[in-house]
Amino acid sequence: MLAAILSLGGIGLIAAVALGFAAKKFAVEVDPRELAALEVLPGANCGACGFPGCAGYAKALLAGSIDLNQCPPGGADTVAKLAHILGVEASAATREIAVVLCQGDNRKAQIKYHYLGLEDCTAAQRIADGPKICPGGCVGLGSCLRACPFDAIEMTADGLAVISREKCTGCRKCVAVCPRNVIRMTPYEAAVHVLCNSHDKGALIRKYCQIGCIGCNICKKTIPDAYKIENFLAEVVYEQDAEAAEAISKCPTKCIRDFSVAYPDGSVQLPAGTDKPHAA
Amino acid sequence: MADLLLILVSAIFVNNFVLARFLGICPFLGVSKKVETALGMGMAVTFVMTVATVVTWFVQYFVLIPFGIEYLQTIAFILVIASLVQLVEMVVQKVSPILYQSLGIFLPLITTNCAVLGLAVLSIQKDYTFLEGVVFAIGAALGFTLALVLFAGLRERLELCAVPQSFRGTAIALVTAGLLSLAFMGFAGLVKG
Amino acid sequence: MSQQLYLSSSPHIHSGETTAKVMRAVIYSLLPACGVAVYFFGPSALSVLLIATLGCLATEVVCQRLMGQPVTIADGSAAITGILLALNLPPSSPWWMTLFGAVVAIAIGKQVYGGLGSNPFNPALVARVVLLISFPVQMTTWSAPAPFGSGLDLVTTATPLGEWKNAVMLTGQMPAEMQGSMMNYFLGNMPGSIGEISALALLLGAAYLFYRRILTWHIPTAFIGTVILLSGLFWLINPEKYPNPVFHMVTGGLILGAFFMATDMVTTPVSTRGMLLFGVGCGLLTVLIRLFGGYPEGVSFAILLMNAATPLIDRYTRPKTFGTLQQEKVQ
Amino acid sequence: MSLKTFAGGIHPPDNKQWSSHKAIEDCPLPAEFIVPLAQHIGAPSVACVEVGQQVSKGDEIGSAKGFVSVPVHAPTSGEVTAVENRPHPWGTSLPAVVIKADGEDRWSTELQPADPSELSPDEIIEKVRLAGVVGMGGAAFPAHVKMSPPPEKKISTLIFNGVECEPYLTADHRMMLEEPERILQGVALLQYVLGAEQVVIGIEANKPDAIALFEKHCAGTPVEVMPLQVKYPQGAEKQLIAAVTGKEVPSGGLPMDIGVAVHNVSTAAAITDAIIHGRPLIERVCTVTGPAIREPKNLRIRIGTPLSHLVEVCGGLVEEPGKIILGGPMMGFTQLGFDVPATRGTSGLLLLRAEDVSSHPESPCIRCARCVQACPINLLPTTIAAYARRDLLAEAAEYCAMDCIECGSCSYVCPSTIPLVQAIRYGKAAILAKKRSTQVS
Repeated sequence: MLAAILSLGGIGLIAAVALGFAAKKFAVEVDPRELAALEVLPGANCGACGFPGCAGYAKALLAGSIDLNQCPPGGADTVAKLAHILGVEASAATREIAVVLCQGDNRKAQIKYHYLGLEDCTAAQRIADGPKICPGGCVGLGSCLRACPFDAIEMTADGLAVISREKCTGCRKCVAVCPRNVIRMTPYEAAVHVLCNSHDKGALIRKYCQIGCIGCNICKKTIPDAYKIENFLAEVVYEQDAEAAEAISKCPTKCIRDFSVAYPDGSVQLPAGTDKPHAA
Repeated sequence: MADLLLILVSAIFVNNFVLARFLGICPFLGVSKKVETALGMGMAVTFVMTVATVVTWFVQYFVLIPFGIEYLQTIAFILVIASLVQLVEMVVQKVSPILYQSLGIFLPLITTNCAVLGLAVLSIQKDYTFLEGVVFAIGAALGFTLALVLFAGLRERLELCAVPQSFRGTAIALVTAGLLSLAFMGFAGLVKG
Repeated sequence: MSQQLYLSSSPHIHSGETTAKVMRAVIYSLLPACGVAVYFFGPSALSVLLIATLGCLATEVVCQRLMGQPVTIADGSAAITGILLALNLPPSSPWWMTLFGAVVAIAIGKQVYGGLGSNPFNPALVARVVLLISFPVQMTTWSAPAPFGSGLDLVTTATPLGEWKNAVMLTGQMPAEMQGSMMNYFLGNMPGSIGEISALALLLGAAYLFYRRILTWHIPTAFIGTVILLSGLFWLINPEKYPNPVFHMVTGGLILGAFFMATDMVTTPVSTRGMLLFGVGCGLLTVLIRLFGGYPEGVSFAILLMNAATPLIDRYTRPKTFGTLQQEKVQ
Repeated sequence: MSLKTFAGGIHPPDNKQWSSHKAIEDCPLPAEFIVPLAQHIGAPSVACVEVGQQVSKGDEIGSAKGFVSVPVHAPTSGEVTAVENRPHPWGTSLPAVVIKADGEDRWSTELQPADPSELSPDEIIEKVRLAGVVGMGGAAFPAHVKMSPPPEKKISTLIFNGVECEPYLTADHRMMLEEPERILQGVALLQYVLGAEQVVIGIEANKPDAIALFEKHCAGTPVEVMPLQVKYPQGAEKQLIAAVTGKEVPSGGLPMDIGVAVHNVSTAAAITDAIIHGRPLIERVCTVTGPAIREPKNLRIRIGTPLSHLVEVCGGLVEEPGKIILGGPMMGFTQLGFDVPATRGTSGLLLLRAEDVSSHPESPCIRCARCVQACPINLLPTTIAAYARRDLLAEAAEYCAMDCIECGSCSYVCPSTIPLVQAIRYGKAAILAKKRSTQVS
């Protein structure tokens, strides 16, 4: 018995001394705040912050000089926690989501040629500015879908990207990858959007797209505060969009949509889970 | 000499620790995403295994047996191995931060790794001499590294494959590990014992 | 006009070779071996061939349906897996074992990885090895050939390699007298798996693939060359115990393996050096397992093991990019 | 004796029989010319004429901007009717000068022939630059840049590219047959300027008549005619150098790094015009061919001629084309219509029928390694493409994506019809963009 205790204790003692020595000799300093920051980050490593993964972001935060709200997937919650860890005031981050400002799928928008080749919007865009006549519309080859780390984007059967309001975390990966700048960041609260991205004149748009904005000004006349028209393209003014939905029925080309209600005519199929009204 | 060679070949191929004895599956699955990392892990394991076998051999024959406390083998070995790995971890963190980062949490995992403990215990069970024990340890570690690197290569390739959503990650890794182990069955009977 | 205009990135012309054409050519090349098998083993070989092929096709359809993918059995790859699997089975294989093998080959060997082009291991060999380990009795029950019209029944016997291995295990010596002659082995008149028996028929098929430029010489040459060299070496050392290289060539699955299994493009290296290395590795492992291992035949295991090493081989045998050789010399 | 060539490459059917026997015809002038200001690699030129201005043939209408740039000249006499964005062969709308021909086709009086023996190399280079001479093989790299290597890079070997490895095209072939003197005068000028000891004209063995003719002309001169094995892409600069000298241009380097310069035979002819006749580059030979054109021809065209005019001159269309390709089928660019003009790089106009367009759907890579064997740069095209498509740019770069010359051999042989070149091109663009953005930040 005694031998057992002694020998085990002896081994333990030797090990302890060796470890203690090594802990001193090979000590590496790690800022505890960095580990804490890494813990509160979502760990999706999506890169939306612009740093290589969450660990990179945590390191950058510690180094200072960047804002705390660079992590869209984490949202306000994470910002608050990070602020607590780093001991600074949190700047409020409002939830933003990405919206595809186009409804011109293969049935509604005309093409100028048949594209053969890589299933990638950027690659197609390099060939005579993309197969669709419309210079601003969704190319429809799904680059955003492949870029989305959260599975929030679907392509409709007719080749149009649609982003789920609920799944989108606002990481902006799709915005970065879209060659036509047709995906925009919008406040989550704003559900009404003008779904067109072509600045062409109305007469021209009518030739190639059944559902593009022709810049007719009717929406602005109906609710002057909520809309602005620039270069023949209407846009929702997101700070003053409370009554924007009232113009929907007036739009002659049906290019204004309210994502908080289901599509009555089913003209655009939304991914499951997106067509239910959000808490308004 | 021939005996030593047989022990070596047997430990690398025929009784490969991962693919035939199914020891050390955790690091096998965890640290096999990149060939470089797998190699680093293999080195770490080789080092730990060899040193662990040496130390446990001494502990067994100079402490446990003389004092008649062989029944404490498991706990004594774990103690020794655990402190050893801690030591390795600290050294690696200091000497090569990059290797430390890529091995990540798996270094501490070797601490209580069944492969290392299993090796130490097997070596004693087989009544290996000191030299045989060391060769056995090196063979086992090389076998582990071989399996790990082969597997990492396969997984790197799988990254570029259209693996169905439901099988991505660990699922397909386990299927692949199974098939790899199946292929290693071909070595059966190569060396008796 | 613009409605029919195509635009694309260059190049705008194509060789016209398609995956389906390649696969079809491989199927044609396997037909002589199938024919010889049916001649020597009769209806049992035919039924194994049919069950394996249809089983693979059906499994592919089911898997792709389940995963909601387009069904691609028309590309012929599943049929090839089926035929190759059948060629690797004994003619006396029970129907359920063949079917099980077909399901394993396609479901676990291929579709789990994402279908054509993604599987790291040769699906037919995966199935063969699974069967060999799961049903050792059925998988090692061999029949002596009973050529069509000879009136003979199929009689259970051992393969030449098995015969040799048993003798060596028992006596440490070559059996005094092997049952068959080299010529019979070459033509296919010997017990063995359905496809491995006739080296002649297999070589015929391989010649067609060479002609179609679907096979390159690298892997088969390196594979068979290594086997001949290594087995020759052992034979020279001890001809009493080890059989001569020609015996190694014409018995067992070496020809089938070297020309049709080890050359499966999906699971082998892409560079020339890689292919040579792959072939040499296959040859080494085959001889190692045949002469010293527990199994009489090592071709399938050798190829599977080298399949596993393929990504590493690819990685370390990358061709030198144009214009980088001289730079290294300068440095 | 087997002929020299390079490693890798492919053997597509050459389809030159459509036009190789047709003598070069002068293309009648169209009523309107659209002369793009960006016709060469490097900075585009800037318009120096105004709407309404009268110009003579050979007048400068766009001036060079920077060293890697050349001026653009009026292809005929007439009135400038517009300076605006017009559809360009590169696929978008780019600035162009539109000239309404007055039918007189009168040369500018400022152009003077010169005696080359009185000119110094630097004067010749300057004249070549002012004449707007660019590489006529298709890449359109300004010739004067290639003629003025830095002093420490001595050019010892000068190679002339008479390979014309692109299927269908026969413009260079006809030039060599019909105007050997014009080419050889340029060859002599370039040799004089660069001071090269060895001069080689590489011609593929499928043009035996051109080889025989040049051997006759070059007998007794230092110029060596080298027949080469028929293989695509032998006309690519690095491959031609490898075929002729056996040397490899270093990865990321230029031919001058190993003391070699390569010029197209048509470029040599253009240099002859510029120096001896004092004429700027306003015309070139272009092959109009393909199954959809009624009468394939080799035409001497003015730069800025709309494609629709070329189609008309060649008897119109047999049927609506499925693909309109400027350049050869391996590296040419598809066009949206016939309203774009021919530029200095337009070596051919190829019209394919819809049924000739290979539109086989892509299937998974079966790792058959044909692309690896075909790649003249020894790359693993399938691996690079796979990485590029997944935006794994670091890996793609590690597999030498930037060394790809986009010759199209891999896509041509791929049995899975994977758009390998397009994927690699996409990856290259992404790698460059990333490099730029990290340099900025």
